[in-house]
Amino acid sequence: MDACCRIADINLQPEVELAKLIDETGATGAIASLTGITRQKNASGKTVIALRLDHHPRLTLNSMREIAQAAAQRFTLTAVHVVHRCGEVTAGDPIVFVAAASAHRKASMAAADYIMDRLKTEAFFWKCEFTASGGRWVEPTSDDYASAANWTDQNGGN
Amino acid sequence: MDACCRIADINLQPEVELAKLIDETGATGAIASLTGITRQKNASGKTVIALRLDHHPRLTLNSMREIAQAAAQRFTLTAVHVVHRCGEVTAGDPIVFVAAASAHRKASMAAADYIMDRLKTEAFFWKCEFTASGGRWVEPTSDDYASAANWTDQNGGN
Amino acid sequence: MKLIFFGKLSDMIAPSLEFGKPAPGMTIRMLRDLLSERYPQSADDVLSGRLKTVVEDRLVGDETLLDGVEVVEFLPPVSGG
Amino acid sequence: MKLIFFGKLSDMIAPSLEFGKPAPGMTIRMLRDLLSERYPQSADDVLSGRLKTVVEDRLVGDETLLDGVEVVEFLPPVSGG
Repeated sequence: MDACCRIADINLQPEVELAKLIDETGATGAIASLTGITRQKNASGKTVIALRLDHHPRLTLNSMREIAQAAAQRFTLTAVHVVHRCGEVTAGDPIVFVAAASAHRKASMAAADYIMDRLKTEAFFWKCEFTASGGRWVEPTSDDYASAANWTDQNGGN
Repeated sequence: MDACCRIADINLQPEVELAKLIDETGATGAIASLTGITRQKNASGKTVIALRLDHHPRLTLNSMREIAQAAAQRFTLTAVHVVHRCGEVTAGDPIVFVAAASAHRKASMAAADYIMDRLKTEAFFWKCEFTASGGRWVEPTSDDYASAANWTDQNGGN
Repeated sequence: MKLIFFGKLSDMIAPSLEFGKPAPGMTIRMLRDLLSERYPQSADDVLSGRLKTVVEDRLVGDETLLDGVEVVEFLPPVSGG
Repeated sequence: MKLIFFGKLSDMIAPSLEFGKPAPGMTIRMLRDLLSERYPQSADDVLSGRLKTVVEDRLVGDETLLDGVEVVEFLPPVSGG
């Protein structure tokens, strides 16, 4: 199985990605998808105008592939898509899309969740959030780290 | 928030449903979707040609709405879509689509999972599976019942 | 009184049938017993604790009286999703 | 030797800068100390345990020697998703 990973410098259309994955996967049992939308309010309640997403020219895609392939193996996926925006992302626009296909729903859901947790803390993206008072670089929260760390427990996370 | 529930007697296109929900929900944080595809092999490994899905003319949609609204309240959703096929469904075709939007990813995922668990055990659909040896009516497995029962525990399921 | 059957019961008995006027004092439980005798191949399903019975779009219990009831619907365990 | 900075460090220091030839025996740790002195506003981030350093697309540790190294990349904590 090929993990299909992509960094999208313009429009990310979750519906197009989902259609592609369903097309690829054939008669598998279940497909779980997660779409992240750029929030219009940040953690302090300020209005976000846009984000700028920096990435590394080579390591970012490598990190996405490594995460997707680990998920494919761990959850016996039949297909997996990970698409992440880069560049300027307007508030309200999709920023990330993850979909996983498996014979079993709980496995496909766990895979999508696992990928998203690891993307947040391990994929090489840097997010600068622009509000009326300028730009601010975002870092993972302690919740993000805790959620990602769950998957390294023996029980496979929460 | 309106729970958008529908019984589709022809083509169910998960990508179209996802696009509609994203459009509706505006700048919410996360959207989780689950697509169920009609399996080409049944539990005993026989090739499934098609399913016939019977439903009740009124109670089925009511049961879908009740489940979707319970999820919306329980998981603070900003939008929810539940679409279920009826009639003849060819193996390999989508049979059910659930999507939930919420400020938080874990809530939207839990909501989609909750809806799917309850659809399997409570929504008024009856599935007859056709193989080379004829039709066979499907019933929920003990796993299906156990999975749905989890949500009535105080901790809100697994 | 009309009886409507869903799922496997629609194959085993009929999608619907005309039962005639129920005897005074007849309950859902008595109707289920009667159907299980008349359609022995469906007995397990008609008597199952998982069978739901519906009158005027509401689930009704076994002790419900059938006097004046026009339609009873029989819903075996569902299998959606 | 070229230094490349990502995320907040690209704003605090520069997207990239030419450092010159590293002194013999110089390590990543020594380079980080030096940057923290030269760019005090970035000291917390340059010295943070969460900062990753990369040479030839591989993560390298603090004791790595810089002799012959052409590019070092500095990756602060990521924030994707």
